[in-house]
Formats: sequence, structure tokens, C-alpha cells
Amino acid sequence: MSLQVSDLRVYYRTLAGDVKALDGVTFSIADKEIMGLAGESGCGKSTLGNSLIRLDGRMKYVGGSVNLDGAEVPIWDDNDMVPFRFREVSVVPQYAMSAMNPTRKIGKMVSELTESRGLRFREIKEELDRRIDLVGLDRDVLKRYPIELSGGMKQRMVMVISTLLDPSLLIADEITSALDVSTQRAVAETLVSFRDHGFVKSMMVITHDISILYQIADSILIMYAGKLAEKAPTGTIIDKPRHPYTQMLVSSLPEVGVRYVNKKLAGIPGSPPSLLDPPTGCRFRARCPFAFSKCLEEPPFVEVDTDHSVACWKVSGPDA
Amino acid sequence: MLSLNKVSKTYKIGTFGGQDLIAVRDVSFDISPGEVVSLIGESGSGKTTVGKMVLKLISISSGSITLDGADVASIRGSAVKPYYRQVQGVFQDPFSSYNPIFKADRVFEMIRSEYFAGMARSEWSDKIDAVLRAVTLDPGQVLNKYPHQLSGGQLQRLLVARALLLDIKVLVADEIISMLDASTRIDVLNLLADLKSRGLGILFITHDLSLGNYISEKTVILRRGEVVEMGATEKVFGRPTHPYTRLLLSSVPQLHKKWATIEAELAAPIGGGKGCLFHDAYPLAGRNPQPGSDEPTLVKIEDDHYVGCFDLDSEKVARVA
Amino acid sequence: MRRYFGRKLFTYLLTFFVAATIDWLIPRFMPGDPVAVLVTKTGVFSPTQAAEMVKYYTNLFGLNQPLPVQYLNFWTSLLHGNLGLSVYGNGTPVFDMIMAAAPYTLALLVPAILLSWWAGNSFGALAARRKWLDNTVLPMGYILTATPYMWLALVLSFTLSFSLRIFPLSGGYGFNLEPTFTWLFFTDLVAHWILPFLSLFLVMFGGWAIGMRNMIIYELESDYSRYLASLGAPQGLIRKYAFRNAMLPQITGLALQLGVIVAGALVTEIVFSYPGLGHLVFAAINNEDYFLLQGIFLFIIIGVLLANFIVDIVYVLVDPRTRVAMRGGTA
Amino acid sequence: MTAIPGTSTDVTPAVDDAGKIPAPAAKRARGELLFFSLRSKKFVISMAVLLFLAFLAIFGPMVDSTDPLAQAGLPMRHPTLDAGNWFGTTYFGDDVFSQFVNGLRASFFVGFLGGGLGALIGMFVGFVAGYRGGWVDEILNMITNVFLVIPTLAVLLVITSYLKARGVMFEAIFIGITSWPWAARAIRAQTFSLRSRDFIDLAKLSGRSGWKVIVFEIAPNMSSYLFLTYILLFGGAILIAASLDFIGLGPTGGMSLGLMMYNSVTWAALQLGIWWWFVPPGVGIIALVGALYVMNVGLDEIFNPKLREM
Repeated sequence: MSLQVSDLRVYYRTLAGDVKALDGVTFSIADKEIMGLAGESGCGKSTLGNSLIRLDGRMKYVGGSVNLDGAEVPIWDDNDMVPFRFREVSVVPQYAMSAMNPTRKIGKMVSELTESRGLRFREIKEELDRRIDLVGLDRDVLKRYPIELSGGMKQRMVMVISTLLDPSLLIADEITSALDVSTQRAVAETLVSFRDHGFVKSMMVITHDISILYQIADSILIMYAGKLAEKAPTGTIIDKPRHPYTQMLVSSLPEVGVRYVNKKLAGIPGSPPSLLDPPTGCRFRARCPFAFSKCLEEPPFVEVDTDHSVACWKVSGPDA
Repeated sequence: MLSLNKVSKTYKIGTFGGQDLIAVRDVSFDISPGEVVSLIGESGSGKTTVGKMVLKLISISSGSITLDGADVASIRGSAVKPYYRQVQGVFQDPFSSYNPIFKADRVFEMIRSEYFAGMARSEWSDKIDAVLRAVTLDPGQVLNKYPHQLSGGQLQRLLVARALLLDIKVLVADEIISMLDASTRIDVLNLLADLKSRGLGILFITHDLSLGNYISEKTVILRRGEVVEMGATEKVFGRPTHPYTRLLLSSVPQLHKKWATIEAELAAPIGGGKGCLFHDAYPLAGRNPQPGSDEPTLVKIEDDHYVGCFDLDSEKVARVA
Repeated sequence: MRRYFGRKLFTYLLTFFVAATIDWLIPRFMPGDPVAVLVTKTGVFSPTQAAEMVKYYTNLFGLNQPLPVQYLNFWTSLLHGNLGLSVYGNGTPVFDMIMAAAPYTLALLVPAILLSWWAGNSFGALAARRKWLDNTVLPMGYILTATPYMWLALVLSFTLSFSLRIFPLSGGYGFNLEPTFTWLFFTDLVAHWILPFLSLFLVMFGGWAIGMRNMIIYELESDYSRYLASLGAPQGLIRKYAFRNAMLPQITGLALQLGVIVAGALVTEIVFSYPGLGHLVFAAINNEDYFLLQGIFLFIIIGVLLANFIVDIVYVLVDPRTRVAMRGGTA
Repeated sequence: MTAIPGTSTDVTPAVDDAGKIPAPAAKRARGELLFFSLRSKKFVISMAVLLFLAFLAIFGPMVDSTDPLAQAGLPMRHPTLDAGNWFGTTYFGDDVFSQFVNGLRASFFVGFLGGGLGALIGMFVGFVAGYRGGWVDEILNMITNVFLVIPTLAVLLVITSYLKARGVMFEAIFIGITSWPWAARAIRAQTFSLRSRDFIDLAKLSGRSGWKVIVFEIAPNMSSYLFLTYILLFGGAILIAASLDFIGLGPTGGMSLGLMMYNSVTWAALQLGIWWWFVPPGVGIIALVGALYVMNVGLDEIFNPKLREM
């Protein structure tokens, strides 16, 4: 077990009160596993990603524990987290396009960064070059400034930097959403190759685009309104989802070949609940066609099949 | 009917208009009433530019756009109002489509003040109710709210409703669902398709082939400002011929087919040995018309299916069709 | 690159042209007849000087010539550095008077600008996001930038010179001294220089400190800072980067401030009756010496334009982005 | 609520998690602003100072009706609480307090008018240049740059020196005419970034004409920013006026804080140690301008959450 997260709670401080963006999630990622994390905007997926590496000013650790390769990860303490960052946990952020200092040559920045983490840049330079080749960049990008690179190039460069120290866990946050389909594919496949080359042990790919996950992820975790809905191997999530939300979500996605005239798809009526004071019980209740009295109680996230967990009374059975 | 005829857009770049930048080159297609035309391309393909030219938000450099035969470019000054009565648009970002400091239904008020100034309040609110019903919105839920109090889906529906206030013939929908959540986007897409029954012509601009394929009758694939392939949707997707079309198809993430599989399928001749005879000559990211070089003309390879590709001369095409 | 500076240079030349034209227009279109004023003043001149005076005057205002010609003459004499004779200086060429005064002003301005910029920026950066420093430095800074230069000068000279008698009250050097290259003269020069310098330095210092403090906070919020932080980079490195980037707008700020700063120097000199241009302006106004005034005006314009150009060059040197953009990188 | 920093269009990430603050955001917006206004020390303090000074400037001259330019007591009187002149008297025995309050009034006037005029010109140029773009922008830009690099005081120097009679009004107008460039530049940049927003296009699609778009769409969107600009111009105008007056180019007749300092210097207040002559005007200006600057930052923090210290 590479990563274990249990009952993690992280809230957002706002004037209106705490937004329970992450309200008790428990899951694990195995070695070599690429786990896709999907859900609608506001479901807490990015909060989950961020909280594993750095809580920003507005985020508040409330409870739960994170365990990486058997070691406790002190996500609540910014300073104690430092040794873990970059070496153990690393991130390719949403904002990869602007993640590099515009006024520093990329190479200089990387060297200053690594030196500041107590490494000799000379010693890792070779590996750095190798990886730059691997992602199909020219080695002299290191002598250039970020604005001299195209969007796709920046994206790839940041991926190389983030994984330079072979972290055990890599968090990739919406990294394909800004890109064109063709580049999208290249970037996604690069992620996989990083795993295959052993640059990263396991990976958490956060995106709103499930079809991307189908292409690259081993397992998919679906979040809804700050809680986990379903986790299963990719194939299962796409073909045999159990949670009503997952089912409706997957069936609402158009794909090449499906046409309005032949097969009219349908979305999910309604919208997610407010996370300021979320409803008790199942949070999908209001939008769920199968909702029944039991749903007023919170459904546990239980394993209903091997590697397949669901939080739904209909699936786990009212007596679960 | 709205028709584009060899429409081009060239930007003068550099402080004193040093060099030219060709954003759109010789694009021609029609939008008939009750028809959805999807304009598919990646960023920089000029798809949005085309949309904006139709909406007269950007001037045309050469070529012409006509609405029911009347030239659009020549419309000036106050004459644009009647035009906008017939041609409207909805844009990608629901949140930037609303002035954040005003209530969302102000978009209706603007229409009222510019087009229905005389109309009685009661009559107006009936009109509003009607259009809101048409886009399946509950007036109580959406009126009198600020943009950030509404969901992306609701905002986009409001904009469609806004367009319906006018008796429009053509609606330009530029990436209108790309920023919506998966669970709600399809409904907006369906709504758009339903508008066809009103005899509305829709220009559906998107980067997502599956969406274009889902909703449209006609597909135009744009690359670097040029049409590389166009025709009836089922033909373009059923028998993708241009290498670039194939590249797109092979990279669009699908739900039940892995990339590798799709690639294999595309590599194999489509439709029982037919299809692009020259695909072998190209790697999927194959050689494509470069701006500047002499352009391949669009060639008809079958009814309602045109391809712009160098080695696609008529004689070979004859063998295909 | 050439294009960029070409544009800048064009702007500056245009500016100078406009300024000079204003300078030429004013005496002609202002109410009240400067001629009369001058005539009354010509009393101070010896006949020959008066003649020359009148000659120059006809050259400049010469109503006997058509305006275009007058305008041309104005430029020719201007380009010959001929700014006319000073009434206040009893007929000394304006040009010479300016040249005599300019060194004092420059000796005040240049160090004051550079030092305050450096000190202010370092201080502001230090203060940002450090509560107690922020709460002490900031209010100080605001009070300083809001302070009229001459008032700080007044207070300083009243306390340190008049009351405590630490520094000489006024002048560029003691009345008893002759400008010589002696240690005595030099020290005396410095003693007279300190207070004017200080009043300029302090006011500017406040401005830079605040500017940098607010600027760097934006930078610390920026994406590249967040990225560094999430890769565990120490605060030191993050601040270093933020500082570098926050510096750039401060350079532009310097260019924008130049005009105001010069004004500050002028009024400061007046307080200390420091023998620089400010003092000259004051005298010129009180003696209605228009030639002198206009001469100084043109001199200041040229100075500020030059300074601006230097700042432009510096900016290009420190901001890689502009350089890249010029090389035509994919921005 | 302001459109100043980070006009990012990528809503999806932005909205994710943090964005979902459901409390009726309209109420939120206003309530939030008020909440932060009162919470912001900078704002509260500076506001208090400004109100106090405004009070002095308005009612001072009414309460103490002594003519600032008439002998109102023994010359060079130290500040005393008894018998009026609590700020003391000048070299001529004029009442410093009445000079002070009248000067203050003049400063407010100059700031209000000069700053206002500067803001108007700056807005006009900035909006037009930013919205129209193209060659209009090129030209306006050139003009702006020219005005930007000309040392305004020098210009004022030459021009005012030729005017025999000058009023506060003239001074204010002149400062207004010369102090707009940086504002124009800033507003242009903002307009430029707003121009590309979809709601601008939507307004056009509603048949709105160019100026309507500027007035009803762009300007309201930048209102907070425009206000901040005005505050800065207000303060700037007061300082410039002070310098002008001090050089001796201030209003002929009438009273201003700069003029007080000018007189104090010309009549050797330094040498005679009449500190109470030149201290009040300076303190007045510092308080006034300082309060404006602090308020500017306070408001900036209120409008722009990014700057709020957590």
C-alpha cells in the first residue's frame, strides 16, 4: 500500500462559514497504481489533491490521517511537510502554464530549487537531460525563459521538474483540461510512461474528464459533494458502475458514434448541494431516482466487490 | 440561409502592421434553417474567429457572408440592430458572459431597452416566461439573481433564452458547454438540438469531436484557418479522409475504446477497402497544408463530403466514389 | 531591439519638441506683455548689454517678423545653446548661470534617487508579510510619502540647524569660503549638502518602501511562488524570486516619478537657499526673469528625458521578457 | 467584485471547491465589503482623519471668522489657549489658525477639482484608447507618453509665471490638465483586459453602441478601481499645489497651506524661530494626503481579497 488516506477532513474558511469541501474520505492507492479522481466542479477533488501536499491559507485541516509508504504525513503542519514535498509527494499543478518564474532561465530555476533542497544540481543534471529528451523537449530549454516555450512545452517541462526526485506519489491536477486533443493525448501518455519508467511510484490524476481517465488510469475514484461515491478498476467504473451517480454520469457522456438523432443522452437533473451546511445522509439523495427512506442516513463507503467500493444504500443494502 | 463564401481574416501584427497573420483562409459553407453545422478545430484553428465574423464582432478581410442573400459586411451603424435581431450568439464562458456586478437577467433588460422599449411590462414578462420555459428554466429560480448565484448550466440556458427573445434565424454557439459539468452539459446540448425544430440554424463551434458528431447534421473541420474536410456529419465521421481528421479522431479520448485501438482502426482502410487511398502515405500526424504553401482545393470525394488534401486529385477520387 | 528604442527615442524627441514649443508660445499668448516687463528691467543693463538684449528680444518676440520665422529663429538660437541673458544675473548668459547651478542640483538628486530607491525597496521587501515590521514601517512610509519635500526640509533645518546648530542653516558652502580644492572646503560642502539630501532621501524612501511592499505581496501570491512552495522550496528562495520580479514595476515607477522628484529638489533647495536650479527658479520668479525661467525649464525637460531614456535601457537589461520579446521569442 | 487583478477566464479550476460559496453572493458581495471595510484598520482610521479634516475645512472658517490676512493679534505670538490665536500669530500678527483652516479648505478644493478633472481626462483617454484600440490607441498612447515624461511642475512653472493674477480655481484646473497621464495608462490597461470579456460582445450583440458599452458595461465594472485612481489623483493634486504655492506661483490673494509655508520662509520664520507658522500647514497636508493614501490601500485590500491578510 503506497498511499492510505483515512477519514480526511479539510474545510475552506469563508465569511459565510466553513465549506466542507473534503468531508471524511478514506481510500488508498497501491504501488504502481494510477488512480483517476473525477467529479463535478466543487466536489472537493482539487481540495483533496492540494491537501496532500500543501494547504493554502484558506484551507483548514479538520481531521483524518494520511499515510505514505508506512510513514505518517503531517499535512496539518506546513513546516513538517517540507521534507515530504518534492521528494515523497509532488504535484503537477493546474496552473502549470504559469508555474515557472518568468524572469529566470528554466535551468537556473531548477538548479536553485534543487540546491535549496540540499541536492547538487551537477549530480542530477544528467538525469534531468535524459528526462527532457524523454518528453521530447530540446535540452537547451534549460537555457530559455518560460515565455519562450509553447503551452505544451511548459506543461511537459513542469512534469519533468515535479518528478525529478522520483516522488512516491504524484498529484496531477487538471493538467490536460487546458490542452488541445492532440497534445492532451501526448501529455496523458507521458504520465503513464513516467509511471512505467518508475519516476513516480503511484499517481493521482485529478480531472473532470472521465474519458481521459479511461485511457490512462488503472482505477477511478468518483467524488460527489465532498464525499466518495465509488471507487473501482477503470473498466468496472465505465462498464459496470454501481453507484447511481456514477451510472448517470457515465451514461450522460457523448462519444464519437453516439448521435442525438439516434440516441438522445440525458444528464442528471438538479445540482450538487451546498457544502456550507450539507444535507445529512446521502448527499446525492436529492438528485437520485432511487432515493428511499434509508438515504436519510449517511451511506458507508464499503467494498461491495474486490477493489470495488460504493457509498450507496441501494448497493450495500439497507442492513449493511 | 446564412452562407459564408471564401471568407478570410488577416490580422496586421506588429505595431505598425508589419506582417500579416492569416487567421482564417477561404472558408465557405452554408447554414440552412433547422440545421446544426458543427465547426470543429483546435485552438488557433480560427473557429472562434469565424463565429465572431458571422456575429460582426470582427470584420471580414476578404470573401463575403450573406444572410438570405443580403451581404452582412456592408451592414453599418444602426443597421446592425435588425441584423442582430436575426443572428445571435452564445459564448464559451458562462461566467464572463455576464457583467459580474449586475443581476443575470440584465441580459434580458438590454434586449428590452434596445428592441422592445415600447412593450408593456406584463407583455414583456410573459415573453420572458415563454422563453425561459423553452429553455426549461424556472423563472422563480433564475430571475433576480446574480451570476455567481446560478450554475453554469443555468447561465448558458439564460443566454439561449435571451437569444430567443428576438426572432432569430441563426444562433452561433461557441463552445457553449465546454465549461459546464458533465452531468449538466448534455442537457444544454439537447436543448440546442431541440431548437432546430423552431427552424433555427445553428453554428456549433467546438473542439470536441464527439459533441459535434452528437448534435450536428453537417461538420466542418478547420485547421490553421483552413477547412480540411467537411460534409454530412455521418460521412465525415464515418469515413474520415483527411490525415488531420484522422489525427483528431485518434486522439479524442473515448469511453469504450482505448487510443491504441482507435489508431489501429483508423489505420485500417475504412468501409471495406474504401476510404482514403493515401492514408498509408501519411503517418497520422501526416504532412498537411501549411499556410503559405499553395493550398489544396476542397475536392468532392462523395456526395456531401469534401476533402482538402494534396494528393487527392479528381481522377483518384473518381476511383473512390 | 532597434525598433523598441526607436519608438522610445521618437517619443522623447516629440516630447522635447512639444515642450520647447510651449516654451515659445507662452510669452506670446499669455495675458500681460512680457515685453513691457523686460523693458522695465533693461535698466539694469549697460547700454551695450541692453542693445544685445533688445537684439535677442527682437529675435525671439520680434513682432516685425512673421510667426514661422520667429519660431525658426527660436529653434536656431536654442540649438546654439543661446538662451538669452539673465535679468537677475545682470546680463550673464542664462546658459552659463544654469551650468553653474546644475552641479549642485545633480549632486543632490542623483545620490538621493539611487540611495532611496535601493534602501526603500530592500526595506519594503523586508516588511512585506512580516507583521510587526509591516505595522511599523508602513505607517512611517505613508507619512513620509505624504510629506511635502519643503516641509520636511523646513522641519529638519529648524531642528538640526536653527535649534541644535548641528548643520549650517543655508547655502551651498560657508560665506567665508571660496570654492577651492581644499579639504576644508570639501567638508563644508558636505555639511551644507546633508540636510537637503536627507529631506529628499526620506520622502522618496517612504514611497519606494510602500510600493515594493504592496508589489511583493502580489508576487508572493503568484503561481510560481505557489509552485515553489509546494515543492518545498525555502521561504528564502521564494522571497528572492518575488523580490526580483517586484523590482521591475518599481523601475518603471522611478521613470514616472522623475518629474515629481525634480520638483521636490527645487523646493528643497529653496528652503536651504542651496545654490542649485531650484534656488535659481525662485530668484527668476521673484525677479520676473523669464529668459532664465525658460532656460531652466528647457534644461529640466532635457534632463528628465535623458533620465527616462536611461531607465528604459536599464529596464530592458533587467527584464528578460522584454529582451526575448524583441528577439521575437514565442511570447 | 473588482475586475482589477487576475482577470482569468479559466472558470472551471477557479470555481472548483473554493468557488462554491452558496450564501446569496449578492448579499455576500455587499455584506463582505462592509464587513471588511469595518474590519480594515487602514480604512477606519484614514476615514476618521479625513472626516475630521473635512470638518475643520468646512466649519473652521465659519467658527473662526478672523480674516486670515488681517492682523488678529500681536505679531509672532506663541500658540496660546487664551484670547483666540491658539495656533499663535504670524510675523505680521495674522492668526495662524484661521490661515490654517482656510488653507485646508483650499487644499480640499484643489484636490477635489484638480483630482477630479485629472480623473475625468484620464478616464476618457484610457477608455477610448483601450476600447477602440488600433491607430486611435497608438495616437492617444503617444500623447499620453508625451504628457507622462514632461515634468509637469516645470510646465506649470513657465505658464503660471506669466499670469499676473492666479486663483485657486486656475491652479486646480491646471493641475488637473497635467496630472492625468498615469491614470489614463492604468485605465487603458484595465479596459483592454475587459474589452475581450464575453459580456462586452454580448452587449454589442444586444445592439448597444460603443459609448453605451463603455459607460454601462466597462466603467461600472471598474468602479472601485476608478475610485482608487481618483483618491491618488486627489492626494497628488494637493502635493503639487503645495509645491507651486511654495515656489511663489500659488493663488495671488487668498490662502493655502503651501502659501503659509512660502510666507513663513520669505519672512524668515526659520531664523526668527516662528515654528508654529510653518508646522501646521505641513502637518495638515501630511494628515490629508497620508490619510488618502492609506485609505487607497485599505480600499484596495477590501476590494481585492487576494491582499487581505488571513
